[in-house]
Parts: sequence; structure tokens; C-alpha cells
Amino acid sequence: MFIAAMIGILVTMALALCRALLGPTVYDRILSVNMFGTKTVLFIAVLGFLTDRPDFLDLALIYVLINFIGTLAVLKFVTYNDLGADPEEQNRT
Amino acid sequence: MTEILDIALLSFMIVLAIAVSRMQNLFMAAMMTGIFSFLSAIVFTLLDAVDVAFTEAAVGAGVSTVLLLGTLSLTTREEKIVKKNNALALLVVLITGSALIYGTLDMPNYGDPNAPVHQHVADRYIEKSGEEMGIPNIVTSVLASYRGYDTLGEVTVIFTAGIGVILLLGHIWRKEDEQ
Amino acid sequence: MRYIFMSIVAFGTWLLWSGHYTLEHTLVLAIGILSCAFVVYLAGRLSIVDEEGYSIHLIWSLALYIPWLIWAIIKANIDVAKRILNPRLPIAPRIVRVTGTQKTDLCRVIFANSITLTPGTVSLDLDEEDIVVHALTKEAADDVQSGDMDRRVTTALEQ
Amino acid sequence: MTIVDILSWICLIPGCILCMIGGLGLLRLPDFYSRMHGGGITDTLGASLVLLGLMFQGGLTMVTVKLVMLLVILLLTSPTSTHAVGKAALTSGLKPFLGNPDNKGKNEHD
Repeated sequence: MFIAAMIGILVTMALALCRALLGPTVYDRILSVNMFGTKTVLFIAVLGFLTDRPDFLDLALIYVLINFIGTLAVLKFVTYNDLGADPEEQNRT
Repeated sequence: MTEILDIALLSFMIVLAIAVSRMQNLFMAAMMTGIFSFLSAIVFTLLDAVDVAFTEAAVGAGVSTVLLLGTLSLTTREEKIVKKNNALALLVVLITGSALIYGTLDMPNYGDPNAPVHQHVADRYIEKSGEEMGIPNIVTSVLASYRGYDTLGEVTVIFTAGIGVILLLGHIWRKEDEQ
Repeated sequence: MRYIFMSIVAFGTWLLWSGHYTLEHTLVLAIGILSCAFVVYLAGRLSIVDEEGYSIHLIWSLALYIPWLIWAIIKANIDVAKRILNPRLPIAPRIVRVTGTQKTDLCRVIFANSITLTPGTVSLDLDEEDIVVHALTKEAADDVQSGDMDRRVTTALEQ
Repeated sequence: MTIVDILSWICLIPGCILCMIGGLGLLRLPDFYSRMHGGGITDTLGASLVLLGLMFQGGLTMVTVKLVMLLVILLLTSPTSTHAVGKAALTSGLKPFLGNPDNKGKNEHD
């Protein structure tokens, strides 16, 4: 049962990877990287059940958070071209 | 059954590695390395090395992507195209790679109970660390106590590297402030 | 008060994940308490401990709103999935403006997030009155402009 | 095959199919803004169904608590990051594809 779910998630990862490689704009690629991260989380969750040891879910939890923060950091870099930029300040000037 | 997963993940990684090396846009390359470390963390999980996977997730996908982006904001986003004959470099890479693969031939099989790693102190750690340390995670007690001096050395190295980075980058920031 | 609340939540989470419920390992417990205190101190320095992080009163009203949201999400998912699979079904991407009647920032964010969470509509930008929404189809755009979701967020959460 | 297994199947398989449809949408839809909707499918119902199916297998244990936390965090963060990507694209001036003829004059944002 879990192997079917696993293959489904792998196919989705492959599709996201295609979009990341093709993607004409930067934002397409960021979107697919973000989706790839979500699929990684699902993959690890299912993997824990497949190998009968679902203790590895902590790893999936960490991944969700890292994926979110990573996406925001990348977007901040794309928008302001500087990770230390203060958005409020940018709006004022 | 997990062989299928291994093969699929490793082929994803090969595709990504080729894409990263062919890509002119450095920003995209940084994003692709982020995906790459996600994939390698999954492979570590498949190999039962959950602690390594934790580190890979935090350092590979999190910190190093941010560091690469920080570096990019100090330089340009496009790679400078160098037209040069790289035959020598390819040769070196091939020789190193084949030497490494030759080295793996001597290694014991994955999960082999007779491997030297499983014959040494591992049994004692597994049996005693619970009552000696009172920490459920054996790897933590090995790193922080049994091999404490080793870890202290590693921390010193990382601390020194951090100071070096701060000295290098802090110089640039100070200049910007003065201007 | 907020700090006490936050410390309790942080320590509860720590207890839940660590699995040390007894006083057997005093050292580990002490380290847990210290790290929670450190997190609360850092949050205080970042000044992110404000009214919004302390809105327990919303839990009951959210319990009324979330089932409806889940149903809306399921419907929208099936619709978008059909449109992706069947090329004959038309997609007509468009950008519309939706007026949100919420007063507090938190409720506006909940409304915008609900719009994004429903496939077929994504909120692109927020300003003082309006939310700019990108909709995949005419039906989705009409649906979000009819103000049904807006009314539900306002009545459920702002009474 | 117990009733729990059947329930897991009922959740897992549609979840995976929805994920794949979302991935297909990510490839097939014409422009960036439409692709966001494709990604949205996999993030909401696809991921929720897969995690729900795993919860049935986990039973009333710590595992299920972790899965619930995972689901809550996923549902809180995914719209936020989708919105952030969309907003960044909008501020950078990426023009949405408005291909259908019945759209003319209705594009209020321009």
C-alpha cells in the first residue's frame, strides 16, 4: 500500500523537477522548488511507515519549517537583492 | 523494494547535478543545490542515517542556500563564460572518481554484522548509554560524552571558521556604513 | 501575562516532543526549561509577542469556520483537477479585486489565507481595503466576488 | 484487511492521484500565475489526504500527534509561501496571461 503512495509522490517530484528545469521565469522555479520540498516531507512521512518505524517524523517536521523559511529567504533575495534588507525601509524611500 | 526508490532518487540527483553544472544563472544553480540536498537527505534517511539527514536538512538545504544567496548579493548573478579546453580537469576528475570507486570495493557490505564498525565499541554504547547518560538518543550521548573531546575539536574548528567569515564580511559592511 | 502564556505553550511543546514526563532525568528537564526561557527571552527582544499571538478567544469561532472551509477546499480541488485533466474545459485566468469587510489585521490575514488555500484562487496583494486575487476560472472569480467567504469569516470571527 | 486499512487506502490513493494531477498542472498550465493553482492542489487536499491516510495507520499514538502537527504547519505555511511567491512576481511586473477573449476589459488590475 505504501509503495503505491511512494511511487505517486516520486512521480509528482519528477514533474516538479521538470518544471524547475524548464521554468521560464525565476518564480516558476521557486514555486516548483517549494512544491518539491513539500513532496519531500510527504515522502519522508510515508517512508517511515513503509519501513515500519514512523519515528522519523521529526525529520519531516523540520523539513516543513526549513522549506518555508528557505522559500521566504529566497523570495526576499529575489525582491530586494539583499538578505539584510528591511522591507519597511524600502517602501518608505 | 527500496531499490526502486534508491534508483529513482539517485537518477533525480544525477539530472540535477548535470543541470547545476550546465546552468549559466548562478541564482538558479543555488536553488538547484537546495533541491539536491533535499534529495540527498532522503537518501540518508533511506540508509537509516537519520542524524546525518537532520544535519543535511538544516545545513545543506537551509543554511548553505542562504549563504550562497548572501554571496550572490555581493557578486553577480550570471556566470562568466570561459572558453577553455578542460580535458585535463576531466582527466583528473575521472582518475579521482575511479580511485574512490576502487576504494569502495574493500568496504564491507551495507548492514554487514561482521563489519569492523559493529565489532568495536558500538555494542557497549548501545547497551550502556541509556543508564549511563539518561538520554534516549544514543548518537547524542556518543557525540557529547563518549567522544566529547572529538566534538570539542570540531566545535573549535567551526568557531574559527565563523570568526574568519565574520572578519571577512564584516569588513565590507563597515565600509558601506562609513560611506 | 502574554509571556507566561507563551512560556507555558513552549514548555508544553517541549514536553510533548521530548517525551520526558517524569522527574527522573532532572538535568534534561532543567535544560528544557532553560531553553524555553531563552526562546521566550529572544521572542521578547524581537518584540513579536503581541495581541495576535495570544488570541485564544478565536479557537471556538474557528471551530465553526474550519469545516465550511474544508468543504470549500474539497469542491475547489475537484474543479481545478478536472480542468487540468480535461483540456476541453476552459480556463480563463483573470485578476479581480475583492473587498474584505474584516476590521482586525488577523482576520484579514485569515481571509486572505483562506482565499489562497482554496485552489483556483490565489491572493496576490493586500492593501487597506481590497485584496487582489488571481482566479483560474470565471466561476472561481465569481465565487470569491460573491462575498460568501468574506461574510463567513467576518461573522464567525468578529463577534 | 481491516477497516482501518481500507480507510487508509481510501485516503492515500486519491491523495497521491491529486498530487500527480497537481504536478501535471504545474507542467501543463500556460503561465506562472495559473501554475500556482496547480501547486495549490498538491499542497492542500493532496498532502492532507496522504497525511490523513497515514494517521489511520498510526492509530492513537505519538505518531498521529506528530502527523497532525505536520498537517497544521503545512496548511499554515503553504498559502503564505504561495502568496509570497505571487506577490513577488506581481511586484516584479510579471504580466499574467489573460488569453481568453471574454476577458477583455474585465482585467481590473491594469
